[in-house]
Amino acid sequence: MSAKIKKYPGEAIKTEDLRKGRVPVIRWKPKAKYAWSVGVAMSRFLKELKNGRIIARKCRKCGRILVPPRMFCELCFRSTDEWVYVKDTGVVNTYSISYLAADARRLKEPIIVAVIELDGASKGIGIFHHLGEVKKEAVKFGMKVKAVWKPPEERTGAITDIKYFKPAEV
Amino acid sequence: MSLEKIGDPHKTKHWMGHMECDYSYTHGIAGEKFFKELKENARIMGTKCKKCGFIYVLPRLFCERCFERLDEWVEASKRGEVHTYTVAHIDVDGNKLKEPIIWAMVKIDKVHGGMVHRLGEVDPKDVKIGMRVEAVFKDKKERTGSMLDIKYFKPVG
Amino acid sequence: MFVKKRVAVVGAGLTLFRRNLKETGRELAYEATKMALDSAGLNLKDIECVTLGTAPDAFDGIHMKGENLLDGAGAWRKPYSRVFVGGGTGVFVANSGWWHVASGLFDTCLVVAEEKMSSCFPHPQYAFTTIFDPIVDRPLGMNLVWIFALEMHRYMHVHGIKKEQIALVSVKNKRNALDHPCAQLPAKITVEDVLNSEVMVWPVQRLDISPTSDGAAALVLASEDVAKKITDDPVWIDGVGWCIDSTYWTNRDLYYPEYVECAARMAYKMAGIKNPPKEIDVAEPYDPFDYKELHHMEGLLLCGKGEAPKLTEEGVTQRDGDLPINPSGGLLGVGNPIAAAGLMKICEIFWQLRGEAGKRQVPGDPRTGLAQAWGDLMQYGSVIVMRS
Amino acid sequence: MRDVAIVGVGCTGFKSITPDVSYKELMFEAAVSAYEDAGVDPRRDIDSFICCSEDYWEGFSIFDEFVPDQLGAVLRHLFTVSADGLYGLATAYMLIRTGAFDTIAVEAHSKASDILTFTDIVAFALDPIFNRPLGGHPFYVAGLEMNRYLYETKATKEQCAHVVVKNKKNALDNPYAAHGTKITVDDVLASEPFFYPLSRLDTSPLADGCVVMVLASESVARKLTDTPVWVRGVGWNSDTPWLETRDWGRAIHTELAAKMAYKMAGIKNPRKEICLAEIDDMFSYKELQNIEALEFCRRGEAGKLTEDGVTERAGDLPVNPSGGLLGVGYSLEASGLQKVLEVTLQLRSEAGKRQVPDAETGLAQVWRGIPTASGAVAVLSNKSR
Repeated sequence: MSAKIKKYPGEAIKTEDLRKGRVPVIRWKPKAKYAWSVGVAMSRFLKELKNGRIIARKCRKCGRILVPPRMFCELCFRSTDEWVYVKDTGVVNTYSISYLAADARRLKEPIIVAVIELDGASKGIGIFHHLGEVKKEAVKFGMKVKAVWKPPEERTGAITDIKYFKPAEV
Repeated sequence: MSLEKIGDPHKTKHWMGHMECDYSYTHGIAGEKFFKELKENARIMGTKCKKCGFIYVLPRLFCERCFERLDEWVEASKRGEVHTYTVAHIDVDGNKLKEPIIWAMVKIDKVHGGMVHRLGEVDPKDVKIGMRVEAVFKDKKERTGSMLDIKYFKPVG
Repeated sequence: MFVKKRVAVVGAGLTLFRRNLKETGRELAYEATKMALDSAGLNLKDIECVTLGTAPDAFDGIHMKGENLLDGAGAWRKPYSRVFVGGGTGVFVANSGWWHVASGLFDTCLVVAEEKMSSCFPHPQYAFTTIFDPIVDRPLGMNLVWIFALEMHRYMHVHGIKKEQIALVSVKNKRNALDHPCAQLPAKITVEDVLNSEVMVWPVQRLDISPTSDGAAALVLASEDVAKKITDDPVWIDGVGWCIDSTYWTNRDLYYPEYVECAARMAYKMAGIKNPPKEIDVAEPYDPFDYKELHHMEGLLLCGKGEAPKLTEEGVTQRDGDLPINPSGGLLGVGNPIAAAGLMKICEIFWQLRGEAGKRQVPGDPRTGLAQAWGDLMQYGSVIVMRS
Repeated sequence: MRDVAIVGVGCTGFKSITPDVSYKELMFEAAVSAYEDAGVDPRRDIDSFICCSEDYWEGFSIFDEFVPDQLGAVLRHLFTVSADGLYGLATAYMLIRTGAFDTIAVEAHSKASDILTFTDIVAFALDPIFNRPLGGHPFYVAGLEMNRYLYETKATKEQCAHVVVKNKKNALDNPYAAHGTKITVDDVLASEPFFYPLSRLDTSPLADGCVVMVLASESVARKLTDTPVWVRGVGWNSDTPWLETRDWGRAIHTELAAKMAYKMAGIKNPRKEICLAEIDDMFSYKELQNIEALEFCRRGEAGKLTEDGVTERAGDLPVNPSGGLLGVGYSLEASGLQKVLEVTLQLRSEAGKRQVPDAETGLAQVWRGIPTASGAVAVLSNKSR
């Protein structure tokens, strides 16, 4: 059948024609605003970030220490049991070098982002963050890194209270 | 359930955010012709299904009932009757409107369907289901090819 | 697993895939649906129910867009619902069609997928910023390509895979797409072209990525009794599978898609497949990025972990190879209107197993095919196994 | 044919605001109680999980990403149905009927209090080309529908107000309900006109909450519980999404969904065979319109039945004994599942002060809200076939 069909439907238009208003369109920007309840686990996590610390939850059944923290262990399906501080150091599990900003703008100086397995959390438990004070050529898998915090007065209780992770002195 | 809860109301925390992108919707195949006629000639166009005879206003590319492709265009009347109406007293933010808005489903004469639009030049108390109304267009130079090219429907004798 | 009723695909339809199409979403859905009905020789009144797959509302720019699209999907005054598993939706929607019929509730079902990403303007990338956790991810300026680059890099690192090997996928799929009448980015390119293309987020370069697209696809499904009255060449859905991994993507090792394996095992068990590489004749794994084809071949157990690049180098995955992979041209070549792209893969397997794929036909009378899609935060696998 | 039963239910209860928990913690709470009620371990015993949600209710694109962990579904089989939880129940029913699945969990929730711009989001569901550019508060669609319904059936605003009074009163006996209270018909009629003839108190207030249910095939259900509630029929349907060609006076989707569910359940005379019904009442007139669409009476009679007290809890046909959406709260995609929950509790004789005596067969029905013309129906019974 596929071979028998001569013309497939669809009327293509050029992006440039859309940009220049040559194709009639209706424009809209929705108002879609939210104030998400942060909840038990993440409220504490954000509060501790403001204090310059990273906190995790531990499940006593499987023994895992979980960041970001949650009030449930997804593998054992039970409540997690206790709060545990983990270190603000860790190793690079994987990284990428971005020439694209979040809004798809082209960057001259790339942003380096990584998954960082935190010391004190269970094996493989990491968080996402930026790397800084490092040349892109110097980043390596397994590299030791350490959080660079904003000064206490600038912290707001957000993941951005950590500016980035930089190579740790060995 | 969680082994810990938040008991102190000061400790409940919210995180603000949004999902607001810009959108640009093409009129589509049927819509493009409809809006062109509305804008340039102040005509209300519909499409007719050859199979079931249904005349769609607003026009469609296809018959939703029998799935025929609709390529027969017909000009519809500017007049119709109020099939149902409502008087809105609040705006989208829930604030009381100074002037209430009268919304109506207007069944256009001799076709199926019609338009959901505003009524004008009438007091809310005088609106009745079954009332005859007519589309009032903006001036040609103000028309942009949108539903707003019709200002509202007004009563006719 | 005992399944009550065997379910067949009896018709398929597809629109062009393009960066921008003029049709509205429902008009696109109509075009694909109409073609699928026509190809099965059926009318809308022959259809008992409809299932729709479409990815985030933030593309088309309509809240509850399944409701808006329903007339285009042929669902006027019929049982109709929408399933949604991110990028996995295109294959998953056929799985949902399968259970509508396999349950015995319905004898015929339309399966429709639509995406009009171009409504999000100037670029659909903006919509992607809303797929991330607002507390731990969005404040860091998340970009979709960042996280896939993280996954690709991890995969390359664990197995010692080179970019040259991965680029072969892009070269193959874009070339396969030259034979696809709906394709958006068919091209004859070389490995060097891929390696020299603009670096977006290392290791991801411009030619490693599929485009954003508008498009729609549709299938007609029928129960065994009804299918045999409609066609002499039904293609059977013998296995369906789906699986999701944890939301906490930074707590997982991204080098291997365990959730794809879990979904594949579900589908293989249902289809009675014991040795996938031997029993699968043609496969359409999800390839929004070139490395994903390799990643998914491994997750689908079509080869061992880390072995897919070698198979690709050896030409095994070419259309005339032992295990043709993405003979359609895949998302890299045909385009990526998310849910429609996944369903396009099932259309391709349908045509391949009926011997109707024309210039794209893989040789040797393929009897068993597979399609797979991937979605959410690198955590969803959906799989379908089909036989002629 | 393979029978399907509800074997476990869990619910957080409904509240106008839940600032102390995240949506994940809310879902976890309902899931734990549902699995406990069913006596199952989700990590082992549930063959597939179904989550029911729409992205803009949550503030996330692809909300499916954010659900597996708190439901026990990591590296297991889960998917999202973009619809009310009642569609999720129908989907679970189909999956079990295929023979390939024995146990399914269905989840639906509302964290409506997280949404700051609720009406703007409803407006974002209007057709972007033909309806949305006209602006306005989108509930005008309900005003249009109510006016036509009253016109065609000769039902009155007073009769609609009776629905509000009844449902808010019923909710007083429901510990899960957020909006129970004692008011009079005059209170409803005196409330501000929003979209004439629709007034403020004709409209369901929003609520947060989560419902999780476990469904099982007959053989598994009999092992798990002594009080299975059998799903005897499901139906769902849609009229046109176009405002311009839909039937403004009737709920066509309810009529067609009911026909499907009744046929499956073998129900010939709903009024005689169904003991209680949880019916969509997002707006007061919807309850009347849907009672008629469900064939409990002829068109134009539902208002009179309500005035006569037939739909009170002690009446001949109790409608919304839970308090309905007007009394419990409109909980987005959890609305239908809240209705199934009430019917299940009634059929298990666990409805406390709300218990309808000798209830054997019940019905739940839901509408997907403005601007849709879609909805679903389920017929449940505590007697097996």
